[in-house]
Amino acid sequence: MYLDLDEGERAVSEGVAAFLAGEFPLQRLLHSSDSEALEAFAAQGWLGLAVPEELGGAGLSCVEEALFFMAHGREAGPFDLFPQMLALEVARHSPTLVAELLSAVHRVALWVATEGETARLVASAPPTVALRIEVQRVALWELKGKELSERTCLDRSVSFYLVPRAELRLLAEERCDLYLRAELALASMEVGIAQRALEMIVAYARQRHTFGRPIGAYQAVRHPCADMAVRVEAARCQLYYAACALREGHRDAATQVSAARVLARRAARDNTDLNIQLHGGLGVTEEYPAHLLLKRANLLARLPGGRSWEREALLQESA
Amino acid sequence: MYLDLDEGERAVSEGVAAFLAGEFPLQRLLHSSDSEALEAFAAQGWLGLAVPEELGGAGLSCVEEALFFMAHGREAGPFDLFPQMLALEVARHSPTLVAELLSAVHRVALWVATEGETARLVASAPPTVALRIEVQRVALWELKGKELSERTCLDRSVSFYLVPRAELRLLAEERCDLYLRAELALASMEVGIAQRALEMIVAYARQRHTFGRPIGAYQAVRHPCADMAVRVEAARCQLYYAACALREGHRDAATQVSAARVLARRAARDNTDLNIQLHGGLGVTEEYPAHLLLKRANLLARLPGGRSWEREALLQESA
Amino acid sequence: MDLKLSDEDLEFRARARAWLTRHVPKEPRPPYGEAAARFDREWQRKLYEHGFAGINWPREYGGLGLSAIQQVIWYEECARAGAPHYINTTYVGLMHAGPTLMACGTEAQKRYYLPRILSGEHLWCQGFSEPDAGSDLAALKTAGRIEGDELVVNGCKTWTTDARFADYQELLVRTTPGSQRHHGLTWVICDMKSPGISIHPIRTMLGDEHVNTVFYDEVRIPLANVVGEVGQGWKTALSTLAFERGTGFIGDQLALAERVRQAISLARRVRLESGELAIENADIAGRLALIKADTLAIRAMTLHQISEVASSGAPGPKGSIMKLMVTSTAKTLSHLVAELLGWEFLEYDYEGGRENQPWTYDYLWSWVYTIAGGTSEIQREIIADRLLELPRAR
Amino acid sequence: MDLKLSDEDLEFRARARAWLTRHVPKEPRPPYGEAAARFDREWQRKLYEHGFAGINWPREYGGLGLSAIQQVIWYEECARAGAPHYINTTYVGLMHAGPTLMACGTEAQKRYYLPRILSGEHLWCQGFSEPDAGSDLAALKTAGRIEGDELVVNGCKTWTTDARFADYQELLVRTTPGSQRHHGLTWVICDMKSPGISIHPIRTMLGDEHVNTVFYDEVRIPLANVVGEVGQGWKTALSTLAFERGTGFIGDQLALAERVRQAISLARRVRLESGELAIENADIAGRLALIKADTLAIRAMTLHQISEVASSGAPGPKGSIMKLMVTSTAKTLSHLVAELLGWEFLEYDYEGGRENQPWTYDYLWSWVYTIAGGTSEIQREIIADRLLELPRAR
Repeated sequence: MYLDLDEGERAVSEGVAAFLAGEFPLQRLLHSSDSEALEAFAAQGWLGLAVPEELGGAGLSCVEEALFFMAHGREAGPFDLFPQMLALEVARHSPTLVAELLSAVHRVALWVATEGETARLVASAPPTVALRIEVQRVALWELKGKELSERTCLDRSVSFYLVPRAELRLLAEERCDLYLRAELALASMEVGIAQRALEMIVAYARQRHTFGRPIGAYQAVRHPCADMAVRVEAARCQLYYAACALREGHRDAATQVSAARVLARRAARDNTDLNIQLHGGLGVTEEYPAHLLLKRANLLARLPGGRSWEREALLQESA
Repeated sequence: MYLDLDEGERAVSEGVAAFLAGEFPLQRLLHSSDSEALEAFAAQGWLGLAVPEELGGAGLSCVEEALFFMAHGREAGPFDLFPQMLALEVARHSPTLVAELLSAVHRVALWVATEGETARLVASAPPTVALRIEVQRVALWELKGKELSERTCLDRSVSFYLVPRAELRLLAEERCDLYLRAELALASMEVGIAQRALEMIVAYARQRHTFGRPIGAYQAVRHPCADMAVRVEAARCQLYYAACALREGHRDAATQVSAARVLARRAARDNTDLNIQLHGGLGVTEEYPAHLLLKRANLLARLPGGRSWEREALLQESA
Repeated sequence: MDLKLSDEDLEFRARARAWLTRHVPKEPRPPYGEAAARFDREWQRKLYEHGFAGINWPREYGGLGLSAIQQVIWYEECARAGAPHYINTTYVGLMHAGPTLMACGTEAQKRYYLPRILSGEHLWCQGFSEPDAGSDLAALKTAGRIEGDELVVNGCKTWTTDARFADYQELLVRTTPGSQRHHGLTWVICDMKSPGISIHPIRTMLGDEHVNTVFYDEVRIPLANVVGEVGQGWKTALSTLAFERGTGFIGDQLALAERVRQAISLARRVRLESGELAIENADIAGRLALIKADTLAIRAMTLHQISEVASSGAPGPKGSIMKLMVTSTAKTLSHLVAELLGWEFLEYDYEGGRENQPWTYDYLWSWVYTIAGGTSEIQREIIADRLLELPRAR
Repeated sequence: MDLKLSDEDLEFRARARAWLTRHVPKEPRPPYGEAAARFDREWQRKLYEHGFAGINWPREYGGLGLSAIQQVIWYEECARAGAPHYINTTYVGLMHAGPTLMACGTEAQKRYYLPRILSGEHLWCQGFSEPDAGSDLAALKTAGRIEGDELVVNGCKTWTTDARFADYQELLVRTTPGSQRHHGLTWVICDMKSPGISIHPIRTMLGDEHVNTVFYDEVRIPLANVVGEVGQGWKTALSTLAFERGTGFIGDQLALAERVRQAISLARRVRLESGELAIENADIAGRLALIKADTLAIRAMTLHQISEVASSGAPGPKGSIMKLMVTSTAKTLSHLVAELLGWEFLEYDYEGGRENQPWTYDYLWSWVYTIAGGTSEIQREIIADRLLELPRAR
C-alpha cells in the first residue's frame, strides 16, 4: 500500500509534462491548431503507453495512463489523444488496426451524440474512425463516406464533424471495463486542468498589485485559492486511488472511478471559473490563456455522458 | 407605487420592535420560557392587529402583519403568536371565538404533523386549540381531552405536544388565501432572524480583535457579512412586494409570496449559520444568543410544509 | 407601501406598448462593428423623434421629464417587446456622461451635449480604467498637462467599450503632477477624433472586440471641456459611478426576468440524459425556482430603491447589493442553462455574438458581468465599508 | 503506487476484527460527565491489556510499533465494529500530549507518562487557548513566573475539553515577562489537582459541558515538568499542533464513511413530502453522491498522506486541507440528513447527546468542528501561506 508516485511513475509523469511543455504548451491554442498533433505523439511512442509490448506498445497500465492524461490536462493537450489511445484498447484483437492507430494512419474522433440520422463527432482534424463510449460497450466505427460537415466548437482546438449515421460501419467493440478507463482518463485531464488553473492564479496573485499590495495578500483572493487547492488535492488523491483500484481489479473500482470523476469535474469547473474571476479583466481577454482551460473543461464535462451511471455507482448498496 | 414603509407602517414596525426589545428580548430565551407571553401581547392589543375593528381588532392588513412578524423574528419572539394570530383569521365568522382568541382564553398550538394516530403540536405551553395549515384549507381544532404528551424541541422556547388524533374536533375552517398569509408571516419572521444574525456579527466584528486588528477588517469576515446583507435586502424587498401583492389581490400573489418565502428561508438558514461560524468559539456557547436564532430558523424552515407548492407557484407557466 | 400604478402610469404603459409593437425593428441588431453602432444610432434617433428618449431626463434637455416608475415601465415594455437591448453603443452617453453632465456640467455643456446624446447623434465611451488601475481606479496615471487654455494628455486607458465608434469620451486624467490617489484628477470631455489618439481593440474570450485600449500622445483638449473643476475630477467621477451603481442597470435587472421565463420554458421542452423532462427533475426544478425567486426579488429591490430615492434623494451604497444580486443571478442562470442545452451549447461560432447564440454568449458574458464596473470582490468591500460600517484594513 | 496490503496487514486486520467483535462494549457510552470518563478509561485499559493500545507508538513506551497503514486498518475496523468513538476523554493524551512528549520530552518524562496514557490511567487536557487568544494563539497572556525550581502560574485558559476529568494538562504559558507573540513561552505539564486551579464549565449549544474555562491562581508546577526548553514553548507547541493537523484526525476521517453509509441507507427508507423515496429525488441523490465521493476522497487523501510521510518524514501543511475537507463534508452531510429526518430531527432532548440523537448532535457539532482546532478561515490562511506561498498581509 503506497499511494504516491514511485520512481517509474514519476518518470512517465515528468516525461510527458516536459514533452507537452516543449511542443504543445497551453499557449499554443492562442495561435495554432492541434490538427498535426497526433503524428508528433505517435512519433514519440506516447500513443502506445498502455498497449502491450507484443503489439508494439510500452506495456504500462491505467495508472501511468492517468498520470499521462493529468499532465495532458495541465496544457489542455491535443484532444484527439483521448479517443486515439482508448481506441487502441478496443482494437486489441487486430494487430493491423493497432498498428494503424499507433502510427496515426487512422485518426480517431469521439462520437459524442446521435441526433436523428446524424452522428456528432469531435476531433481536431477530419477523422477516419469514430469511437463511441457507452456504459455497456465501447466501439470503433469506420467512416465509409467522406461527407463531413464541420462546425466550430466553443473549445476552438477541436471541431464538430456531423456525418450521416448510415455511413458508419462497426470495426471493433469491447464490453469489459473500458468505460471505466474512459472515465478515468477524463478525470485525469480534469485534475490537470484544475491544477493548472490554480497555478495560474497563484502566479498572478503574487505579482499583480492593487491598492498598494499584491492581490495574493487579500483574503478575497487567498481563501478561494485555498479552496481551489483543496479541490485539486481531493480529486488527485481519489484519482490515484481509483487508478490503482481499476488496475488491481477491486470490486469497488466502478465506485472509486465514479468518485474520482465527480470530484475532478467539480474541481475543473470551479477552479477554471475562479481562475478567470480572480484575474479580473485580464482573465476574460482572448490573449490570456485562462479561458482556454474553462472551455476545455466545458467540453470534457459533457463526456462520455454517463452522469446517472456515476450516481448509481456511488449510491449502490454495497459501495 | 411606493415600496417602502410609510409613516403608519413605520409606527407599527417601531412599536412592536420597542415592545419586544423591552419585554421579550432575544436574550430572554437564555433563562426563561415564553409560556406567559401570549397574555402580555393580548393585553397590549397586538393579537388583533389584523382583526377588523368591528370584531375588536385594529383593522390593519397583511402588510402591517408582515412588519409585525419581521420585528418578532428579530427577537425570536414568542412562537405562539403565529398560530394565535392566524387562528383569528379562521375564526372570523364566530365573534365569540374571536374574543376568546383575542384575550388568550383559548391558546392555539400549531398542528405540524400527523404520525399514525397521533397529532404533533408545537406551542410554548399546553394549548386548548390547534391550528392546521394546509394549502387547500386552514382549520382550527379543539382539543377535547387533556391527554398531552410533552417532548422537548431543539428550539427550547417551545415543546412538542403529542395528542391522539381522535381527540381533536373541528371548530372552524377557511379555504381562501390564508395559506398565503401563513407563508407570508413565516417569511417575515425569517427575514427578521436573518437581519438579526447580520446585526449580531457586525457588532461583534467591530469590537473583537485577533492578530492585532478587529476581525471586521478581514475580508474573511467582511465578505460573508456583505453576502448576508445581500440576502437580507433581497428577502426583505421581496417580502414587501409580496405583502402588497397579497393585500391588493394581484393575480401573481401566490408566486410573489412563494418567492418571498424561499428567499427568506435561505437568508435565515445561511445567515444564522455564518453568524455562528464567524463568531468562532463564542458562537457555539449556550450563553451567547447566536444559537437561538439558528434553532428558531430550523423550526420555522419546516413550516407549514408546502415546499413543492412553493416550487410550483414559482415555475408555473403564467408566473 | 403599495403597488398601485397611477392613471398616468397606466396610460404611459399602454402608449409605450402600442408604439413598441409597431416600431421594434424586425431585423436583428448586427453583433459587432460599425453596423452595430449605426443600428444603435438609428434606434435611438427613432426613440427621440417619437418622444421615447430620456424618459426621466428633464424636459429642458430634451427628455420627457417622467417619473422613475415610468422609466421602469418603459424597460419592462422594451423587454416584453424584444426591443433592442439598451446596453449598446449609446449606453455610456445615456447612462454615464448624460447624468454626469446634468450633475456637474456647465450650462453650455448641458445645452450642447445632452440633446445630441438623446438623439443618437453623439456616441460616448468611458476613459477611467488603466492597465494598472482597474479595481483601484485612484491609482490612475494618465497625465493632463495644462498649457494655456488646453489640456495636453499623454497615457493610456483600457477596457474602453466601443471606443472606435464613439464621438466623445469621459476621460479622467491626473492634472496635478505628483498628486496621489484621488487628489489632482480632472474629468474632461475628449473628442475621439482628436489627433494623437490611437485605439487598439482587445479581443475577449467571447470572440468580440467591444473593448479597447486607447493611447494618448499629446492629445490637446480645450479646458472648456472640463466637467466640474480642474483637480476635482474624483468628485465628478463619483457622481458618474454613483449613477451606474445606483439605477444605471435597471433595464438589465428587469430584462433578466424575461431570460428566466425563457429558461423555464426551455426546461419544459428539453429532456435530460435520463429521458425525463428537465422541469421534472427535482434538482433542476429547485435551482430554477430559486433563480425565479431571485429575479422577482431583483424587481422588488429595483422598486424599493426607486421609492427610497424618491423619499431620500440619493441611491446610497445599495447599488452594490444590486450589482451582486444581478450578476450572480445571471451567472447562475446561464450556467444552469448550459447544462440543459447539451451540444447545442458548445456549438459556438465566435462570429454570431449574443443575437445568434444568446445562451452561450450569456454564459461567457457572466464573467465579464461579475468583473466589469467593479468586481464582485470590490462590491463586497463597498458594502462592508459603507453599508455595514465595518472597520477597514486598507 | 498500489493498494496492496501485506500479509502482516491482512493478518492484523483479521485479528483486530475478531477481537473487536468480542470486546466492543454492548452498553452505550454515557454521554457526559464522570461516568463517560470512567467508561473511556476502562475501554482504554482493555485495549492496553489486550495489546491494541498505541498501534503505531514505539514499543519502548508501551506501544505496538506497527505501521501507519495498520493504524488506518485499526480505525476502519473500529468504525465497522461500532467501537467507542476514539475522540473522547483519552484523546488529548493519546493524540496531543503523547506525541509531543515523544518528540520533545525528557527520557524520564517519556518513561513515566507515556505508558500511563496508553493504559488509560492518566487522562489529559489541553491548555493553549485563552479568551483573547483563540485563532491568534501567540497572543496568549497566562503568565508563568520562575521561583527557584518552580513555575508559578497565574491566568486563564479556555475551551479546555474535559478539564474536570483530566489528571494532567499540556499548558502553554508566557514565562518571559513582556515577551511578544511566540517568544518567551513555555510548554509545561500541569497536574490538574494542583492547588489554585479552578474549573468553570462552559455549556455549549449542544447542551453539553465538555469544555471549560480554567483559572490559575498561584499554581506551582515543578520546573522538571517543562517539556522542551523554558522560553521555547512555541517550538514544542508546534509539534503538538503539527500532529493534530497531520494525522491526529485519521480516525474521524475514516469514521465519516460509516456515517455516509448510514445516511444513504436512511435515504432509501424515508419519504419526502412529495411521497417519493428520498433516494429517488434527483436533488437529494445528487448531493448524497457528492458527499460519498468526498468521503472516498478523504480516505484516499489519508492514505496518500501516510505514503508521503513514509517517504518524506513530515506531514506538512496538507493537514489543513484535510481539516477543511473533513469538517465541510461532515457539515454538508449532517445538514442534508437534517432535511431528511423531519420532526424527528427537531426532537432533541439536550440530555442524550451523541449516543441518543446522533444526527441532531452531529448537526450542531458541525459548527464546533469547523471552529475548534483552528477555524476554517485559519486553515485557509495556513494553506495560502505555507502550501501556495502567497504573499502575507499580516
